Amino acid sequence: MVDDLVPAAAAGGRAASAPLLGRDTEPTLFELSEPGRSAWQLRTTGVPDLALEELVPEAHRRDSPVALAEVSERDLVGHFTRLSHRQFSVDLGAYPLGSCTMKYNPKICDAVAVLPGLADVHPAAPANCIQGWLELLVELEVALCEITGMAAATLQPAAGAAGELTGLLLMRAWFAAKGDVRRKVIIPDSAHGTNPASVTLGGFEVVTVPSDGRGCVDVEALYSVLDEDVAGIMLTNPNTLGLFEEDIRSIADAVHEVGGLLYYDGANLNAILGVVRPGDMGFDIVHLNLHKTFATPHGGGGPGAGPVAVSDRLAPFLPGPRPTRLGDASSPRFGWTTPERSIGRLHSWHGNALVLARALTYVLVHGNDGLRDVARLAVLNANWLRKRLSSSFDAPYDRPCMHECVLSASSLKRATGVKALDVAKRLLEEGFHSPTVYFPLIVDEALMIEPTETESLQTLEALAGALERIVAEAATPEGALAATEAPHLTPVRRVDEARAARHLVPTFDARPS
Amino acid sequence: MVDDLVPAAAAGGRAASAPLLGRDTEPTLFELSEPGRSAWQLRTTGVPDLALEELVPEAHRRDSPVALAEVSERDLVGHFTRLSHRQFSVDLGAYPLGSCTMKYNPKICDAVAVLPGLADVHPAAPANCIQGWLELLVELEVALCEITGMAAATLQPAAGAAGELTGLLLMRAWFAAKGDVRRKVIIPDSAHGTNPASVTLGGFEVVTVPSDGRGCVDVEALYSVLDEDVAGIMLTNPNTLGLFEEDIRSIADAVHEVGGLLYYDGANLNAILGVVRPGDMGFDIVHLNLHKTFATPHGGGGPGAGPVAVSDRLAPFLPGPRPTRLGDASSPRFGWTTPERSIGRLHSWHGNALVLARALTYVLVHGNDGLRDVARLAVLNANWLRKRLSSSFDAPYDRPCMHECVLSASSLKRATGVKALDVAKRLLEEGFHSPTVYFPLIVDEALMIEPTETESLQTLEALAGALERIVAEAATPEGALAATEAPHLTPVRRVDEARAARHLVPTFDARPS
Amino acid sequence: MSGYTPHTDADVSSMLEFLGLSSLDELFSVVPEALRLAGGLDIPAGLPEPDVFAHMEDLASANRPCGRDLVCFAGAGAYDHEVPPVTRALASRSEFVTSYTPYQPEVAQGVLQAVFEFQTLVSRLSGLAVSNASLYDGAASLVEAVNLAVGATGRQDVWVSHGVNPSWRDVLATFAAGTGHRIHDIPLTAGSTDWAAMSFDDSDEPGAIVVAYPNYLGCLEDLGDARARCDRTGALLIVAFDPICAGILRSPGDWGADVVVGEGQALGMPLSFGGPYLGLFACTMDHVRRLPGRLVGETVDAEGRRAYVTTLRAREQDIRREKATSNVCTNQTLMAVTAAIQLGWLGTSGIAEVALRSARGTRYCRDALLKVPGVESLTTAPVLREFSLRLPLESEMAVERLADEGFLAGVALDPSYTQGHGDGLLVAVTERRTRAEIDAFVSAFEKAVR
Amino acid sequence: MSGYTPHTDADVSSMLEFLGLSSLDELFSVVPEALRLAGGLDIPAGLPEPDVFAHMEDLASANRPCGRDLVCFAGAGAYDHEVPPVTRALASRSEFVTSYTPYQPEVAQGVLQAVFEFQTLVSRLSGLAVSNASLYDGAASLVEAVNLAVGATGRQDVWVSHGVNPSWRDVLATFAAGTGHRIHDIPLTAGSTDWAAMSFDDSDEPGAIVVAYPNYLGCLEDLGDARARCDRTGALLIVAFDPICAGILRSPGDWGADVVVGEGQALGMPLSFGGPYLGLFACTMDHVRRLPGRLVGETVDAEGRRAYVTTLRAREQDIRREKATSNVCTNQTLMAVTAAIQLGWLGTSGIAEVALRSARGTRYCRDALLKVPGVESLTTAPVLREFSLRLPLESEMAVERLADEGFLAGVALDPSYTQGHGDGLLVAVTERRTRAEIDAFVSAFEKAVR
Ligand SMILES: Cc1ncc(COP(=O)(O)O)c(C=O)c1O
Ligand SMILES: Cc1ncc(COP(=O)(O)O)c(C=O)c1O
Repeated sequence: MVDDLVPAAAAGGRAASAPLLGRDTEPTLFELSEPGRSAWQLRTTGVPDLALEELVPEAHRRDSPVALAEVSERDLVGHFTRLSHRQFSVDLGAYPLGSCTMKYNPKICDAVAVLPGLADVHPAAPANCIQGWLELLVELEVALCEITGMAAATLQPAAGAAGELTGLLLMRAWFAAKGDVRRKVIIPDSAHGTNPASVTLGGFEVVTVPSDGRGCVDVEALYSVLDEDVAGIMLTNPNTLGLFEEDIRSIADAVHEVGGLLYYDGANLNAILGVVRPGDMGFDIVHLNLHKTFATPHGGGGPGAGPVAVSDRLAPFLPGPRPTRLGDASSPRFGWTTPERSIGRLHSWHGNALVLARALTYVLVHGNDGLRDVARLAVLNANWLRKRLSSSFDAPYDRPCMHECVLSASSLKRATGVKALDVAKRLLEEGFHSPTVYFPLIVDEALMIEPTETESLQTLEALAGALERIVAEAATPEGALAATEAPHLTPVRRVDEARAARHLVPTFDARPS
Repeated sequence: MVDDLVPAAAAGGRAASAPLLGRDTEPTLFELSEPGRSAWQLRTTGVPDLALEELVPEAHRRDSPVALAEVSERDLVGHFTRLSHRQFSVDLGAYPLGSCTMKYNPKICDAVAVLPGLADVHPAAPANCIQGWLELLVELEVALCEITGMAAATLQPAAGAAGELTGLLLMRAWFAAKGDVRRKVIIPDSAHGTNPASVTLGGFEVVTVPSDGRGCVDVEALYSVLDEDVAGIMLTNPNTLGLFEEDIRSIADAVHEVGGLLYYDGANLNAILGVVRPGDMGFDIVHLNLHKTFATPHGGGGPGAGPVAVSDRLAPFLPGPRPTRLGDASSPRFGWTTPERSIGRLHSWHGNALVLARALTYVLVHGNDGLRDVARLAVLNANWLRKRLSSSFDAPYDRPCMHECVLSASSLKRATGVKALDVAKRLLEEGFHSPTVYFPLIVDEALMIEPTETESLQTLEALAGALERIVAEAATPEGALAATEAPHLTPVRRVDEARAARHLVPTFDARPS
Repeated sequence: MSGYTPHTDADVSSMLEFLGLSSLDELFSVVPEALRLAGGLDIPAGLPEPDVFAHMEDLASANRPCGRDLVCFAGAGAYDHEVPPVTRALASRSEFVTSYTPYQPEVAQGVLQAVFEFQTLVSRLSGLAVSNASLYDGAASLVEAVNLAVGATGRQDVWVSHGVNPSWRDVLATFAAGTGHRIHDIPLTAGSTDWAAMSFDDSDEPGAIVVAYPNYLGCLEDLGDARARCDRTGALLIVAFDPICAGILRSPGDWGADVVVGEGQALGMPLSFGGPYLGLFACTMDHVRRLPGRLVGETVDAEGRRAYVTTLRAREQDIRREKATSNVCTNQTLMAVTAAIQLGWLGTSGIAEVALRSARGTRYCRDALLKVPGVESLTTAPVLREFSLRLPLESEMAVERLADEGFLAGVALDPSYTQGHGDGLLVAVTERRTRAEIDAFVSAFEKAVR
Repeated sequence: MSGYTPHTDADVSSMLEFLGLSSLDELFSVVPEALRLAGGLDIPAGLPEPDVFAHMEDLASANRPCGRDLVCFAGAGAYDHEVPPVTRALASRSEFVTSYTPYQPEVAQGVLQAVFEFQTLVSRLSGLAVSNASLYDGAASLVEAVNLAVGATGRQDVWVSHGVNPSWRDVLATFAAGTGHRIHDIPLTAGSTDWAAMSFDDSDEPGAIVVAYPNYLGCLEDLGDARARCDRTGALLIVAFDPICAGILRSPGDWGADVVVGEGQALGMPLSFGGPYLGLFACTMDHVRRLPGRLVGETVDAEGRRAYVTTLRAREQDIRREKATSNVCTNQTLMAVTAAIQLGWLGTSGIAEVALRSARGTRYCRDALLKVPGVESLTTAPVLREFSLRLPLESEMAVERLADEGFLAGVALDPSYTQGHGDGLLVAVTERRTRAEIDAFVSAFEKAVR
């Protein structure tokens, strides 16, 4: 470790790390710590203050306090404010990270999520204390079912991957209920990594089908693996190449033919909101990524919410307890019910409730018209970028895309040595987050660009301009070198990822001293 | 103007200005604007929608819409978030700006200020709808009177300068009521600029008295200008040199002797909280800067609050209406009253109410013990820095200071050409805000350093270290040059202030095209 | 010690040792013993944050805020306009909140640029070339405008329409005690300024004429007449405008105003029990050197990059001292930043829409209330977002009764607006009032005035 | 179009033209006509923000949040601990809220360092060397821990104390349907795990033993016994700990745990109707390559400057696909950042103080409630922040009655904890409960169970 680059690690009030003021390292909370300092303040309770010894038997007591950190509130604020200045975010600029749908997160949702009537409700409060929450969840479920074209949904899964596993467990329960043991689940080679991982955890075997030359599922190859041992298939549509699987109806028919189920990975639902519905395409199970399509912010990697909607026949298997409308329409009451053949509970409580409240807000503000515009403008933006950039990069599948486009830096790399990764790093210092790189795996030197509908034409022009400039610069040796050494202007320069794995330092205490 | 340095002025989503990503210029709202774009959303009311023509006679109607800016909510958020990344603040680091008391602003005060029960109250609501506010204001007034040692206070003045003028109008009214016309108000040469400006607006003439070699009011000079035409004297204590006027009691006696009044400029009250009170020193009128002493944040230059507390004899002249406790102690009611000989109203409503609520919160959290600690630790910090830095800079008044210390870069400038201003600019890129420079005017190349009590010893060490480094570097020609060219790492380099005045561009529309 | 001060006992000891002191008390040895507080302040000991928060919540709950329980029809300078979550979120970013006056422009471009944009927006709304960076509130702006006009004309007589907000006129009177300006009242007739009632001779020619647009009773004044009188006398025309109504009205600048002042609360600030609000101040380029308060200008940095800085500093108190154009130092910058954000959110179409919708609600509500038996209009001129009524009872009584019904009915008018009677009521209707709310209000009103 | 999408009509036209299209619909020409939605979605048209906000406020007001009206004595995995304004303010900074998984570390040092600090704090609290960057919630962490243990030992039989939160055990059972793990219950006796009741033979030796500390009924379990059984059988010891109680309890790592899981809600998250919460997961260095989810490590940048990055990525689904240790992708990073802030605020002394004060309140409340006629304890082991009672009536009935009196009395116990009766109640007392609140609760309780 190069510690002398942290000259003032204990300097609490020094805006050491604010990029506003240079490129110093921000000390950790532990380096800011000073014995005896504190920030906490707790309510005066008047409860008799028995000593610890009277409350906890010796065998269970810690020998010494757990050393967390000892900082003042002032230093705590300085530290985390400075850290926030070392972090790119949607609120700072365009974030065209393919597959992640980094759109603008409306501030109204933040305001909703802190309403005490939502945020301060205990999840185990009795039904008559939570009528508003139950109604909210039912309202969201109804909307999500309409949007996906399904019959019923569970809101419990905390993210997309949890939704996938839920879907696979539903498949499993469905076949088990029929006494039909099936082992295989088909996924295309372009699928997101969570799909195969979920298949394994669902107790199935992955059967991979290749994509064809047009970037869609190779239908012949698919037919060739379909048999009575196939529990189902997991697809995204548009797929991870941003392309619409035109043959989806035939695929659905063929899978249904052998008794299999179709699972829809909803990570790309943004592309088709209000235009076409998974249910109408023939899917039986659908998960939604509310943190993508419905703009509940990603929070640096979470929380999300991954509700799973299903067709009628699978509804009896949904996880419980489910929020349910009871009583008649004129005087609705809400309560919890558990479906007859429920696969069981998926979450400690009822899912990421405040994320769900944000998503409902988003749905209501947009409405049917607004949601359709979301899809249309997301697709418009992606196609505009695709066309504009097709002279700078390879376009492995040269046809209209949906909400994102996958380009390749393959020729660029061959000609100049500048890889997709270098393009990504150079773009960072042009004021944009980079696209997703090296995914999907089937495209060499992939750059997966998802502008989303909340970026303006002006932004797209600036983004395209920056990418074009990077490509143009790469033509000279100095330009190419600059790209491979980029970024230069960020709080840290290119980070040594290999070293992190080789010399693992997962905590401050693991640092070599 | 050097416009080609703003290549992407219309690029909404480009984090162009985020220093995180380099040093580009952030376009103005007007450059982000695109005709037809909008962000607003208003409540559905169901009110009949008459046309403008039916509502406003032609003579009063605008010919064309007022061109503000046309941006999406997303671009609005990007723009102002990026601007916030171009702004130093207390939350980012130490801000030892003398005379300004840039201490940590507790977050609890922000939480109080957004309570709907405070923030959404109409100022003209009838008394029975505002009992909480009235009680709050009375509670604050009582606390401020105790802290200053005075009898009654007005909370209306919106800042310190408004408080000063209020105080001078109180003096005027006091003498007028006695039929005693007096023209002169004495202020020391070290006084803050608002003091003389307020004196003029109060209808008095300024008489300046010099400071003596110890940095205090030259008592002999003061006595020599005291006569029956003197309405009073305005003093800060500790004064703007951070020094305590030890002779304050004699001064008070002398001024009172000629029938004059003593006005206390409370900008430096932080130094003496709970240790000594203006009232006990003999002052008749005191203003407080709640945004300094009581940590209501400065907001980039305001809002503040400048309550004025007075001794008993001046209470009948206070501005009205005043929040007042009515009824008996057992069932208190609150209402408005106007003092008998009130000088009149000072604010459109009742002063900067939410700032006042923050200040009360601060007072209650600290209490008598905490407020005294504020003063003690502020003074401790300032003296520590003073002593530590006295070998690097000139110490024009080499004796213990109170909450701030004034040093001079006079020798440094003579030896190296590096001025106080250069030191200030270099310090910016060391991760600190700079001290106040060139104030008070009586000290050559003044550096006025007020660390405040919320900075830790570690921060003081880092700050002192940075200043010492700057001085040491100045010894070499390259170092001196670097200082005079500083800062290098900030979002913009040294700003051309002269040009701004010479070619005045006070709005976007005034830019030469 | 609180969580805000970081000093550990060890820190304190080591620092005292460095200073050669043995106690914190010794730091104050320069303070004469006799003056020092024995026994500490007579205020309670510090309480932990949660206790204090509970106390503040108690106080808050003893108020009736506008909202669902108390639907707001009050205005008189403080309006219940929409403040969206986005404005609140951006304006509360701590870089804006916890910074000081931008004395070091290199690290204050955020606030400086936001204020520059604010100045541009106010300039466009007011129709005048220059806006400052804010003053305390509308009243303070009026005081400064009068000071400017007196300074520019050398005349201390100022004529102020009775249609200017009465509390602003009170503040003007308070400060005139210091400056010695002579303030004259121009009465209203049926709610409009009675220009003919101005009378002066050569010895007291006006330095300024002040008129509000719309005025306190909501009426649109004849600014043409005001301008003509200024032209005749050499007085400056000071217009107290409303920045929301400016979205559809001809701008004061267009009418020929020399100075425009206004209350900016409606531009994104909650009602806040009256503050912090935002004093707007704009003038023609002729008067820029008399402009009170801070002014941000565009310039360049050492590398030629666009940059912003406070400028024409020689006007200000810290440099010019007793000869400064004003004593203002701390102003309302955060509110100016808030207004810039809110005006960015409203934009060209939004500001017009808010004004239009307010006018529609006002028309709808006024028409209905004027049908209530015993209720009459006090004015004849067109109104926009506010209107005045004569009630068949004490207006304070009406307000209290309607508060019991869940409505803040308006603001009781000073008897000077109703020939000495306390039966005048000023009612405001913003774009936030729904038809259902207005209908319910009208019904409650009928009962309350019966 | 909403204020979130910036496209003007002109933009749309020019973009379509660039693409050679004549309408937005044409963008979807690849979608078979028959599949396309005719007539749009059957959901209402979009509403303006203020209308939607009013609707959400309506829903919120149909709940009874914990606070002044409903004093919280409920726990069962969701606790009413202090969340100070400073934690809320910092955790809601938009850079943390609106960023994605830190795939580009050069512009994500903020989140990465905060998570690195979180990992360190969890490691210190749990007493184990490695913590991941978070999982969905306590239940998810338990599932992953069991998967890890099965993978590490190659044994699919897992013994889980009945003292582990029943909903976590439900979740474990749900997921075991996929993995095929065999989950066995270890019963409680008087609230403590009855280790002697574990019985297995060579064919079903345990891959893991899972125990909670404190357990669901609040009791401190004998982890020494659990560790000894693991030593004998080669099973991994998984401890479900509580991060607040860990402030005073011997750490699970100290007791010999191999994996520690927990629910992190108590570290700065509001009750939130159950989510988003925070799954805590720590293990010994031996198992780091089986760690589920993201892990941040320290490294250097190209100039040797300290930097952070997600590491050991080869474990994760995006690289290892069907062979990944877990399928988790999106986790609960923002909650991890929140917990780092909250733990920074609490610090060494604060975490102990919260735990101690909770224990004091629990003792005081429990002693008083056990004096109420007809109320009995279900447990004998020492308790810390939570305790269980047998009531003389249905516990659901008691909870409803007490809600009417302004108390959320606790959580009704599953009959499996009370020999099939529905009269068990789980009561939690945090450091936020005052003596006055507890006294009032006890009085109300007396009436309610009568
Ligand atoms: C195509 C696809 N499927 C599934 C997922 C997993 O969703 P989550 O991250 O919410 O678990 C993602 C997330 O990036 C994805 O892009
Ligand atoms: C000594 C002194 N007096 C008066 C003032 C004026 O206070 P305000 O800025 O609140 O008007 C200041 C402000 O900087 C000051 O430092």
